Amino acid sequence: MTELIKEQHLLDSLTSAFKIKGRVIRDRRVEVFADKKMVSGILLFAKKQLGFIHLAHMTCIDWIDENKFELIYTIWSPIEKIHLFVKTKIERENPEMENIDSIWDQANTYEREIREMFGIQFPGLIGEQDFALEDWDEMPPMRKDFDTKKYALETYYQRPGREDAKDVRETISERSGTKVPDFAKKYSREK
Amino acid sequence: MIREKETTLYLGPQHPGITGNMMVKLKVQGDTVVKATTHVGYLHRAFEKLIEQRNWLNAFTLLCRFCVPEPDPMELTYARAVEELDNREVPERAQYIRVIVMELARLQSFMLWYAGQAGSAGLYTLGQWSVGDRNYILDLFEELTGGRIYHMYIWPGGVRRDVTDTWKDKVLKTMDYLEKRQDDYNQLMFDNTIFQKRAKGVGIVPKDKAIEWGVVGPPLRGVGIKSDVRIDEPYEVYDKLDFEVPTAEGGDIWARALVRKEEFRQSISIIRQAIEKMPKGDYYNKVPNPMKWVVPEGQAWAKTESVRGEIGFYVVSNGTNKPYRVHAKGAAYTHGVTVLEKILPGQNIADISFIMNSLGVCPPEIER
Amino acid sequence: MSFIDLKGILQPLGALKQLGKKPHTIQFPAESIEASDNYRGLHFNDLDDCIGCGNCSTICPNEAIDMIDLLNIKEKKGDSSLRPRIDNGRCCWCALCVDVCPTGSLSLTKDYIFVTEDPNDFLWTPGIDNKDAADKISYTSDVSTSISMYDRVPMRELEGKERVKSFAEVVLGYSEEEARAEAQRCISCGLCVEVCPENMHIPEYINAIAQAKDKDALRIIYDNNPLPEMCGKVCTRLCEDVCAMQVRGDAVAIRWLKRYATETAPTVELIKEIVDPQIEEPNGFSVGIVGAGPAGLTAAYYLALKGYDVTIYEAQAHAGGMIMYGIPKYRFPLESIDKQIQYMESIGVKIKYNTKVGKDISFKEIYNNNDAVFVGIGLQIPWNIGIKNEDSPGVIPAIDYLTIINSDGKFDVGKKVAVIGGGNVAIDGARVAARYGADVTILYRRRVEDMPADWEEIEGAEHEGVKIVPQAIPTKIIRNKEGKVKGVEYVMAKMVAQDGGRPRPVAIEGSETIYECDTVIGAIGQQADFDWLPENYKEKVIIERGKIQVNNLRQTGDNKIFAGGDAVKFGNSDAISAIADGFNAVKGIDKLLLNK
Amino acid sequence: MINDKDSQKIVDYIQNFARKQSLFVMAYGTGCGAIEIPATMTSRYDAERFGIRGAATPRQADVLLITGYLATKTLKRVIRVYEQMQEPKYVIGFGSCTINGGMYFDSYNTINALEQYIPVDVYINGCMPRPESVISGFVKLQELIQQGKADNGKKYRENLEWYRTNQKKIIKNWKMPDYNW
Repeated sequence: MTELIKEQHLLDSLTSAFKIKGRVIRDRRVEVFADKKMVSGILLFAKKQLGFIHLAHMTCIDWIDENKFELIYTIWSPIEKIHLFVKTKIERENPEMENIDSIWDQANTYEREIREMFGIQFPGLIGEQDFALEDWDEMPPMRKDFDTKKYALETYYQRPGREDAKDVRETISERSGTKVPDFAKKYSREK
Repeated sequence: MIREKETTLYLGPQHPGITGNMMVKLKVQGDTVVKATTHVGYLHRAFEKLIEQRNWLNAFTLLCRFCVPEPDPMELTYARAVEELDNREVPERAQYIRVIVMELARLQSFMLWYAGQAGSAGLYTLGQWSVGDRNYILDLFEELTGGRIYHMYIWPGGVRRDVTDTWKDKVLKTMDYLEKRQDDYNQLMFDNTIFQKRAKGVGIVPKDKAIEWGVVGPPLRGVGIKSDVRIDEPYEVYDKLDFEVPTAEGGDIWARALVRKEEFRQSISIIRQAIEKMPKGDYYNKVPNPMKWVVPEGQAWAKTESVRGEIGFYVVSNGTNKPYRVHAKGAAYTHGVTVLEKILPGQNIADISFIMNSLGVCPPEIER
Repeated sequence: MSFIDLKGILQPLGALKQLGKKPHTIQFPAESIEASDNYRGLHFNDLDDCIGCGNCSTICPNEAIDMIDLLNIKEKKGDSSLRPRIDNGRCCWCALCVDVCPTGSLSLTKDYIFVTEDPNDFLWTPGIDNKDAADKISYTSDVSTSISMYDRVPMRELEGKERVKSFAEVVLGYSEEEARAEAQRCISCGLCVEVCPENMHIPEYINAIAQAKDKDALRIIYDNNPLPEMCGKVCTRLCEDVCAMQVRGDAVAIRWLKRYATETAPTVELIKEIVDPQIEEPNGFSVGIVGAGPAGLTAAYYLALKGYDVTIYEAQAHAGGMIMYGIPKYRFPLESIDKQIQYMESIGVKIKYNTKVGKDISFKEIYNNNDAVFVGIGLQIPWNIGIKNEDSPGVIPAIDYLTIINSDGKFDVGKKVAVIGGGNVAIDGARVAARYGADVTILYRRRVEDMPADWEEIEGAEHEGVKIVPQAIPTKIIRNKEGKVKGVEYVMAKMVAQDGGRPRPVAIEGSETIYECDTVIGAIGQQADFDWLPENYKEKVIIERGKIQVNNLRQTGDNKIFAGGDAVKFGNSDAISAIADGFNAVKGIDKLLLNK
Repeated sequence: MINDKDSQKIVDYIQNFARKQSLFVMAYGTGCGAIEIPATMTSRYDAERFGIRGAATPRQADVLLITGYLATKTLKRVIRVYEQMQEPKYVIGFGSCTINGGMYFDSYNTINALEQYIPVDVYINGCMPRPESVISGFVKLQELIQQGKADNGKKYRENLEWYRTNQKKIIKNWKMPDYNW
């Protein structure tokens, strides 16, 4: 493996400027973890000072067990040819995040989508409330606690005729007259 | 000059002249656009949610449906992200096969583009030719993968089936044929006054704003910026192949068309090289039983150059047999919303689908 | 650019040169392009090859495949009798179902046109609704293209030359990594459960191992098998014969995985901690058990858990029965048995050693002092080989030989040994003799592939230098002057096919051969000893052809007497069947005493 | 004018013959299946031979091709388009996802069975159907038209209530003009 001098240098300049933690993942990949208040500062600094002019993508992950949303900003420097991931975690209750569409115009689209799919508010965000959905009154669908299958089964017509389907494992159990104990059932085949 | 009243006009969702449904809400004065707002969601299938319900392997069947005209880059990008998480090596032969498939996909997508770009300028003959000839590439795909449009061929670890020598010969023959045919296409398109007059100076992406707005792929190369994932961050075996990344100046539809015209040539050349250099060996590094395949915890970002520009997949694993989160960002995501909204004001209504075709706007890729 | 661009107007007219060309349009319907050889069209299922494992249904990302019961398929072992039905309104022709099909019965065809007015027509059963599509098959998977994992993770073993030097365990066991990899191969269909006499929860514990939950795996195993360590080492593993993977590849190493799971608990305390047995309050009933073999121990364990007062009467100085005395220590070490017995005792099972029923204690006493009796005596008396001079010194039944060796006794087999028989006991005898430095030859009436012994055992024996002479029928023992064994005379046999049975060996005249040897070990089976059972009980407990008759709950003619193990006419004569007998007898006793 | 049964039959025959020979397809690619439409329409498969060609607006179209899954947002527009079409009109469901949800069966945003919302004359199976399949579907539709069995618009009119109930179950904000003829 080649020495990651460029990457390490980038990380150093970011960590010294902002007192944040980060790591070099591999060549061309550097990530930093920041507090949500610092994100726009880091992005602006990276764009203006370090040449990360391209916002490659922006996404959100719902860490429901931690009760946090993680926002990830992926930016790219065409000169250094490095991807920098700026990651931040925000509370899941009444989530709110700084709007960065003044830094990158295109961030507007991402933020509208995240607002719709995860319910994160971006104060000052221009654009209609609906992005891909229309008249959606359930919980934001990309949240982990939204069960799409259950919703689909309840909402949409299910064509009949498949009720006679059998589970192989259960058929075998029945035929051999045994029962799988309850604590073992979670290891049975998924269906 | 008569001041005309501002009118609201809805372009779409019923077929705006591109590959998919979307709606552009226009404020127009006469036939000049004053303001454009993109509305998407007519093709929203909740892919990212559905992938979370599938396991690592059978999620890949969904991916090719992300963007219909060019399904393969999605499969490849996902596969690469998963391979990075799983530390899975891909045999070299598989990498060559992947490159060939990618370039064939690019070619067939270019041929659709020829039809769409010319069709939206009223040149219907070209559509009959290029889409008709596109079937020869689809035949190649069918023979290799078993599917015409949706190949579901590139998956984590390699590819699903090996290529045969007869298939390689057929590819080479098809390439010879297409190379000749492209001259015919170009004669109809680039030598045509109608096309020239409509394309030059229309739909200009300003050079200084391009990266800011998130322009990628041929539209970015159309403003003179040499940017291509295949050279910026070489994946598979692109660094072992010799090819040019064409650029053009101007940022208008004409410049983008010139870029694509040259890329068509480059793709043919890449395929020829890849077929020649393809080594013998394995084509697949078998993953474990897909129902029990657990990918180690982590996050990975992979990107690929599709015909519309870079496509990126952000894949998150929490160490179970299902992806925790998969986020896909296609080129159309920015082209179809931010860029389109920015460059439409001042344009003619009649040019809108012309511009959208040239930007490579693909609605299913925007809303997924 | 000038206003009139003549070139730009004339150039496109070049298209006219295409006029004379032959169009590539397909003349429908007279002409049609055949789909490629690899095309993913409608499904086809070879109903005879399909075993109904349901792997296709599990992988399907769209839940398009149902397993349904087709009446025309009879129930058979290793076949769930279910067959896939495809909902074509869900299918996306990804062909993952074909690629995971372990048997290769499912494939896709070149047919793809499916047009109808009625949307309910799209539910169809491949192989039944398109019987004639068998010759249009296009997309298939073979062992190399399938994503099923056909290759077993090899088990590490001692070298053949190393093995014969001692009684150290031959099989070294899976490492964690190997076990995970092997467990991942299992497709969790559960076809194996049915053939296991004890119906162990095989898919569940294998899946637990695959998910790195070894402790859960052990708990699941102990749910209906209290002697997993023994089963993990010496089980006859009927399950692996019907494994879905075995159709085209190697069966999942179910036995070795069980063994791996038991290794997570090397001490009695750990077993107790992991299994966490829930012992119910004493219910006031007592049960006497004759024989501390696998059947007796199993019955004792589950009875004790249910709050019965259990006492086992064992004739030998050590519990375990045939697994203690009949199985050589290189397959099943003494510590393992001890651990299992200690664990049993720790939950309240009482074992009285050196107590032979009928001698040290009368059966009547046990019968009268307990609310129920379980008889698990096993088979101790070897059958005679049935040839001349069988009573000569130097001829020893394998089971006696093994018992002597396992009780730390000495028996000199000399330099050359002939073993007669082809079962596991014969192989055990041969391999033990090999460990004493003897040159061993097995004489078996039929072909090697007919041998009832485990293929792994046969292979193991061969690696250790044991020679196998198949199709050899012993005719007499040759004595020397002192009347001791000098050799065996045998004739070669040819296999004659017979109606409704396996081929029969028929002696070839004039092919008599003499194999010179010092010892002949006979291993052609054993029978039970019922001398201890008083006549008045024998009237009720029906014994037929040397075996006790029982019902499903292992109840004999006498309501209070239950029986199990090899001495019972139920299932196979192996340890896992004995465990099943013990387990089911507990249900019977529950029913008798608690009416549950 | 014509009131005896036999001459009505002849008129019907001619009418149906004429109808089946010119099927104007509403150019509304609703899902990914639309990608095979260009291939069907162009030189190799050349569907225009069968009188199949595109129409830009619903008023001029005979056939509504539902080329795949329908997002609820699109369903609303499709109903609108369908209601604007003149009789006789026909609907072809295209691909698995119109039949029983296809690969999007568990998606919160796509409907499963098309015939619950608008009547469907012919279903073409496939994901996606090849051009040959598409042509077969049209040929089937032509047969039905010739036999006089394709009366999609009538079915919709007569069961409007039932269709409306189903539609409104999915479309939460029903702000559409009434269906009138």
